[in-house]
Amino acid sequence: MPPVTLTRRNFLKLGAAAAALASGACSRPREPIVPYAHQPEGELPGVPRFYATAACFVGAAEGMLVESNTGRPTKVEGNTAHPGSLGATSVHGQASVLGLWDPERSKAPRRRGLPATRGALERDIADALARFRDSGGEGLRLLVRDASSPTLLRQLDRLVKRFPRVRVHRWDPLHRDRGREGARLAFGRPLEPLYRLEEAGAILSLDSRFLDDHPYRLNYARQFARARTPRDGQMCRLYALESAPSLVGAMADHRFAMSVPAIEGWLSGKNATYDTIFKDLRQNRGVILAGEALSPQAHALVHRLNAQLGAPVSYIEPPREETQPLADLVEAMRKGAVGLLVILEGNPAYDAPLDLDFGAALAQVPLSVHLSLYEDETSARCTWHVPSTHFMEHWSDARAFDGTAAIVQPLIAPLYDGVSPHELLLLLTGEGKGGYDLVRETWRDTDWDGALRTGVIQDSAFPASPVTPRVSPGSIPSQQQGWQVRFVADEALLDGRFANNAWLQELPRADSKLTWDNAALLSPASAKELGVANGDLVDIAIGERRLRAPAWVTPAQADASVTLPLGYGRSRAGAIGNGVGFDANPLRTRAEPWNAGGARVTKAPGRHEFATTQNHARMEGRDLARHVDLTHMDSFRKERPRNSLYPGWPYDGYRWAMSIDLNACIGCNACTIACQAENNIPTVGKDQVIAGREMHWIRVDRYYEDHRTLFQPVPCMHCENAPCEYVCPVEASVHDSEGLNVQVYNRCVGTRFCSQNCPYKVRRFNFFDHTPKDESLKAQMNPEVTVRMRGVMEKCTYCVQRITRARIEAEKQGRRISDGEVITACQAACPTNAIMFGDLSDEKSEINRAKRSPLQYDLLAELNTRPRTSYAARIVNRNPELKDG
Amino acid sequence: MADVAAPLRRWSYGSVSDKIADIVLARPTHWLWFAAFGAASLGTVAFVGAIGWLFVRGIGIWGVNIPTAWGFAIANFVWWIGIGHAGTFISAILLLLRQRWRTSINRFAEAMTLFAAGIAGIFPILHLGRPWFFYWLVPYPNVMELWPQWRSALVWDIFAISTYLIVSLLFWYVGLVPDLATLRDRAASRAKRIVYGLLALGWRGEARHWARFETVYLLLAGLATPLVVSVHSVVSLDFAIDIVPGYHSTVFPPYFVAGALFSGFAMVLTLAIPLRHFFRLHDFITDRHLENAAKVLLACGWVVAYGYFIETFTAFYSGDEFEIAMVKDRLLGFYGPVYWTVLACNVIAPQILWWRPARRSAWALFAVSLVVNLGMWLERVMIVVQSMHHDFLPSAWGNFIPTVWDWITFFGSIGFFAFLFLLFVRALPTISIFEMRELVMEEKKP
Amino acid sequence: MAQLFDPPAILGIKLFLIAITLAIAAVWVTFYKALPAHSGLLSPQQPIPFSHKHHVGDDGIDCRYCHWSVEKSSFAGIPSAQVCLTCHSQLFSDAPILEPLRESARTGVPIRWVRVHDLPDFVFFDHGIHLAKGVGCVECHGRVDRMPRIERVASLEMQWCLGCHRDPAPHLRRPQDVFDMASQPPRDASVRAQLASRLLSEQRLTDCSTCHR
Amino acid sequence: MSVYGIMAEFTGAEQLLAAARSARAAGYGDIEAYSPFPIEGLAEATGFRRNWVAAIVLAGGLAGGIGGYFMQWYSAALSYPINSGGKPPHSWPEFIPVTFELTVLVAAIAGVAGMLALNGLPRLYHPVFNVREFDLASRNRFFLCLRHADAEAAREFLGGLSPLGVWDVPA
Repeated sequence: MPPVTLTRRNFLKLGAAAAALASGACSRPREPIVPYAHQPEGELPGVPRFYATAACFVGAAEGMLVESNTGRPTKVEGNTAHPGSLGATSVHGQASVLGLWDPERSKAPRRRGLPATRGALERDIADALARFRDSGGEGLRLLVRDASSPTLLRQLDRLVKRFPRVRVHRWDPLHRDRGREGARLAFGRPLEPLYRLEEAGAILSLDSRFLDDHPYRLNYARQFARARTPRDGQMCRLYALESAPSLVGAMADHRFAMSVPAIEGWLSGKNATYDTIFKDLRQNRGVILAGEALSPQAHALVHRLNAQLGAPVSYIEPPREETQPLADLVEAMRKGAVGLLVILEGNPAYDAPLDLDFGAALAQVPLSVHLSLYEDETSARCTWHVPSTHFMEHWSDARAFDGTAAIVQPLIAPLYDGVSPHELLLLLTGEGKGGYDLVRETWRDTDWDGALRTGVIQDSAFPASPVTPRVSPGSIPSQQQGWQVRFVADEALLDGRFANNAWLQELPRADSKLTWDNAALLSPASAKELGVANGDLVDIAIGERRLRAPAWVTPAQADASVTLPLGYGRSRAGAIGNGVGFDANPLRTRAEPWNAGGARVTKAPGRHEFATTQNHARMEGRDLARHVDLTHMDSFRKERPRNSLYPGWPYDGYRWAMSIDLNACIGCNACTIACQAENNIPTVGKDQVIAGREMHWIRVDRYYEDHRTLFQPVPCMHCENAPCEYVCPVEASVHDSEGLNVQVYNRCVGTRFCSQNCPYKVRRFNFFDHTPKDESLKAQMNPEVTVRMRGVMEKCTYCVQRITRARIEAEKQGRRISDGEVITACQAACPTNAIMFGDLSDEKSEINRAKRSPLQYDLLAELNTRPRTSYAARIVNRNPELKDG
Repeated sequence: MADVAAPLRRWSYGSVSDKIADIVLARPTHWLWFAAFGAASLGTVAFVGAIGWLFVRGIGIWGVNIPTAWGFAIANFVWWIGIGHAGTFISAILLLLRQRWRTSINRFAEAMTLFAAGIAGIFPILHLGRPWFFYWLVPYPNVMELWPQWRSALVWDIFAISTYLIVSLLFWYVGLVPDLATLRDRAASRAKRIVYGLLALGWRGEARHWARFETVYLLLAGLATPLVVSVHSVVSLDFAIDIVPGYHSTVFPPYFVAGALFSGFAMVLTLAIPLRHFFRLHDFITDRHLENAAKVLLACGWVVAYGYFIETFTAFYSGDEFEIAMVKDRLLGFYGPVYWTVLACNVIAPQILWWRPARRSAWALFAVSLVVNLGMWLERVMIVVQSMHHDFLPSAWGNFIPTVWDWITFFGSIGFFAFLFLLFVRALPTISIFEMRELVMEEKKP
Repeated sequence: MAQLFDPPAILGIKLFLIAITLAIAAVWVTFYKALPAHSGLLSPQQPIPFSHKHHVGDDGIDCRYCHWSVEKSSFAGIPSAQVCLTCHSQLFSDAPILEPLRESARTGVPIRWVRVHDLPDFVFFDHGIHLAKGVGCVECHGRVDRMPRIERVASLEMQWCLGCHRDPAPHLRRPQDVFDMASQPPRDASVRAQLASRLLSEQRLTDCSTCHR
Repeated sequence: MSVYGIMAEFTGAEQLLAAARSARAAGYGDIEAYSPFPIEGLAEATGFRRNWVAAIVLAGGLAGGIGGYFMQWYSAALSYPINSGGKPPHSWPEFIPVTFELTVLVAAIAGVAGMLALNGLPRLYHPVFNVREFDLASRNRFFLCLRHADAEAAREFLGGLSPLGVWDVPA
């Protein structure tokens, strides 16, 4: 056969092939630099600026400093000077910045659902007003959610002057009318009790949620933590009687899960427990707090008991507000007596009491205007929807619970074509001013610049009035017995106003660790009785009103009673909030806003899949979240660090470390969401949470042990012998010279070996691409932190960006970073200062003081990972004379 | 024991050469081969498809999560690499031990090793969050001035696996060269002659060449012997150097190597039995061969059983609360059924091989081998997943539920393996021809 | 049996193998050349043909006049249209090449300069600290005062950064020299040591967390 | 025409071995024997002395092992020492696996490369292939080739060994 020979053509073919291989190359896209056309005064690109402002979430103002990066509000911090914050923030404060950037906010006015101009709105209102002029405003009605803004009150006065017969109504689904009514019974005036928990030697909480959703929660939390720090063997003791799981109950030394009638019964009826507890209260300067679910009479009784105890409480008098209840409004609407209804925020069509049927009545109103951030259920039923500006976009003012006023100042021009409540009111009062002028005018004779700088207006708190309660408040009305239905504001979504906030939706609820859902909470005994388990559906019926909801079993719930969190089952909240959970309002009436008796609860067919971030509630006898009796603190055992085969690594610079005080932690989740905001942590959605892929860098573990609920925040431990590091094949997880366990995202290839070998399972992995796609959401990102791509591991960094900023500033001035100069996001947000962070190499530092505490311990110390993050055990202060609870 | 090569007395140099060479060169292909090849091709397509989707969407399409961040990918990797071991064991260790019966099965066993190890090598890369950066695990001078982190067992893996692949390939290819020369000289079509001619490197069987050839062949066997032990030991270190109960165990290296041989020999039988059936190789792969393999299988089975026992025992003996909790969960927890299936497949089923007729019945062996393959895969899954889902902090506990993509990837990899093996059967001599000639000569000796 | 391959065929095979090798090398080189550090676009066209040579070299304007935040911030600062117009409302006030500038000032629409020194988003560089420690502008940006059109002189690759972070001493200038284009790092070893003594440890300077977060 | 050598064909290994021995005894210096499988002692019979393969493998192994350990030490302790899990930069116990693997790898590659090199392979063109019957060398025939010998005498000599045939191998 002829042998293979090389021809010229074959050879050229080969050459061509080679050339083809040689082609093809890639490069990063080129970015432009965009300078300012007109440089803003004092703006320094790359250096964040902080502006003091305030916002109301639970009926009173929470002061805050908002971080702005080249004009973009990106992060909320607390305001130390503000009594409603004391430097801390609530989960809602933290999440509000995401609300600002929510791409689903309403963007333009709508008339009967169709896009319209503000001019048209002004014409419509002007025409209506023309009709009212001679009737003195007959048929002109206002509906407001909360009227704590002095400027708003001032405007309302003006309005009344202009239209004497105008009526202003108020509806807040989280109202505190029963407390007010109780005060009126006791003192003849609607006073507000201002407790000085710090001074209390013992606290009896009667279903009061003073750490959960009380207007003064951050302040109370701080005071409570102080009262709970042992001083010469003494510390405040907490008794909690509660009808629904709450942070208060979780912190209690003696906790009794009782339905509301049971609590009121307990309060009037004398029994052994009652006597023992009151003995303690009398001896140790005790104080009693009553919750909104209790009847006014019970509140009045509590006021009297406090007076008898000489409890540390003073009473303040808020300015009398000239508002009428929602019921009168609805009646007028039905009669067709309302010509123009202006609704300033709130969502009554969704959350007004069922028996009022607000939605139907609204149809009777010829011209209705609804101002709100979102085009929601109420907007859909009104003639006009007007987009409201976010509180970071407008001028206003607000009062803290104690009356201290603060200026709400904008950080950014309105993103969309919205107006503030004040600006909308201007259309009625007919003043030609802007929001700024209005507010400025309200505080004419105060140090305006100082107010803006400090975030508070000096000496604006309500004066405390010395009062003594009347003798007989009248007996407590007996309530319907049988199954009780308890309504509570959801700790994350409140009344539903945060339904479209992904951070809050995915925030694990303190007790249930549920995300993206509310649930009908049942006690284990009741669940057994009904034969339901987590996720089974139950039918709840009160008279003709009925509701089907998935059940969740928690030991913190009272027997024969079901708790229904409000704020869910929204139909027009937005893509994130729509259809999440169930709406409990259909069971809620005017008469029984918080607790309804005589309910029927039965098992229903079908199941619901919950997304919880913690599948196992018990510690299995492991020494994880440790606690010790106040009387046996010296018996606390500590693990000594063991020796290692290798010599230890020398650290001769800063040595960063963290200490978490389980005795102070109330499990409020502020740290979790503050971290999320600071570190560009994505939300992953319900299905991914179910798959076990949530991203929170600091999670709050919750364990049940006998009668106790234990919280344990778990961030990265920054172990000196980090198991995650030596298994990483590419040096993406390594230690830096200051002892930080750093994750180098751009080096990570995603073997997930580190997470496999992390005994604390604090590492989080980007199983999918979670980077923000929407320009608006991109604007919220913290420019100091890398946005992680798909396939990369991430975790707590001790806020390395903050450490770096402090180090650079210190190095520029040729000094060391001083103690307290670096504050991590979680630490800053914590209302109880449970989180301590600092430099171990500085002998006098706070962190060293904390680490010297005899109650300090390392988590899983026997593994000898030498964590830089350590814990201080929780202290339990049980009443020796009280066996149960 | 009767000589395994006895039937060879019927054969001559020429006939034996023709018989084996013709499987490749002449013999018309059996329709079953096409059927099998079609199925295997489908599997391959599925495999490639699943990988494509994985690269588009990310690791999230699998069931992995926190805490169980490793799932099928790693289990498949360990399983495949284990299967590879039998090939090297047969060709290297049995060669050193002068086991003549190895001669007729080492060639395809080595091929099996190559394909299995090759497929195993794919999984760690698929399993990366950012697979396009896999080369960062390899040391090379770069503008970041960074190197692999030598303390990581994954880097050890990279070196172990690639060394294993390369050495196995060399061993296999060196053994092939003389046979390629045979094919070159016997092929009818010119194309075939050229291809085999190139591969044969101009081998002409000169005496000095043979001498050097034999030396290097023997030395390669000597090198492959510690290598094969080291590879699965290193793989086991992926787990053993961790601190997580269920991973952190000193028994792992020997236990993994035994498990590897166990699954490997099972796979050898799974392949050998149909092979000799369809290509009428009963004179070369005799019942004695099968019986010996069966005995090895039984022995390995017992070592593995010992592994299971000692693991459980040490857990309780150590008194470590986490170890004990892990074992309890393994026996009675969410993944309990997996554990009991593993015991049934790997400990109970092989016991039938104590019975001689079972060892000599091809179909019984075939069945047992399949069961053991399944059992060993489940064992890998159990170790990788179950140890993780309940570790130190109960708050972090969770379950791994495989998704459809996990399954497609796994079965796809099997399809791809079959695809490669079927091609090999048709392209290269499945039995070492020159070594068979040696046997024939020895048999002819008076 | 006849020869299967004759010498020319064997030559062909050898040539083919060589061709393959060359092809691979070619691919590698083109890829390497395409890396940002080596790509040809070191000195791109800008919307306005701004000359640092003229402004810095000839007019002797201080860096900080335009890049005003360079000492205080991580970002050096790019002058706003107004800053340019402080002079150019008098000088060349009607030069056509400055039209984009005037338009920007008029309309408030910023000029989009092409970024020449572009670090990846996962690298966090701070101008302020480098200046404070004596790393002069020239060190990274080269003799800007000789550049009619701004160009990149450093690769900005990690190894380039490390080169200095591992051995900073030879790259440090006296505080008063950092903005001086012509200045040189002091020769005197003791001065060098004194400058270097103000730095953190090499360990710290080469920590991953120094530049990546 | 010039000849590469004179070649004789045999049917069995024994004959070839015998033939080789007698050829050597007859004083032929340059003998080549071809067989379809390795035959004990044949190489020596054709005057094969030193077998370097083992030495090459050893050298490769040493190079791989030492080089491997050095690479790890250099990169981890010298080039960029990084604190990984608190272990010292030069944590030798963890350098052992890679060192071992590289020892084996380089040894194996060196061995095979060495074998091919010493055998002068690959060599696709070789004069012996010019002999038509030679293709049976890879099946069942055994060949002996005498080189650089007086052609006439060689034919004579080989013919005396009762081969199947004797051929000239054209260069």
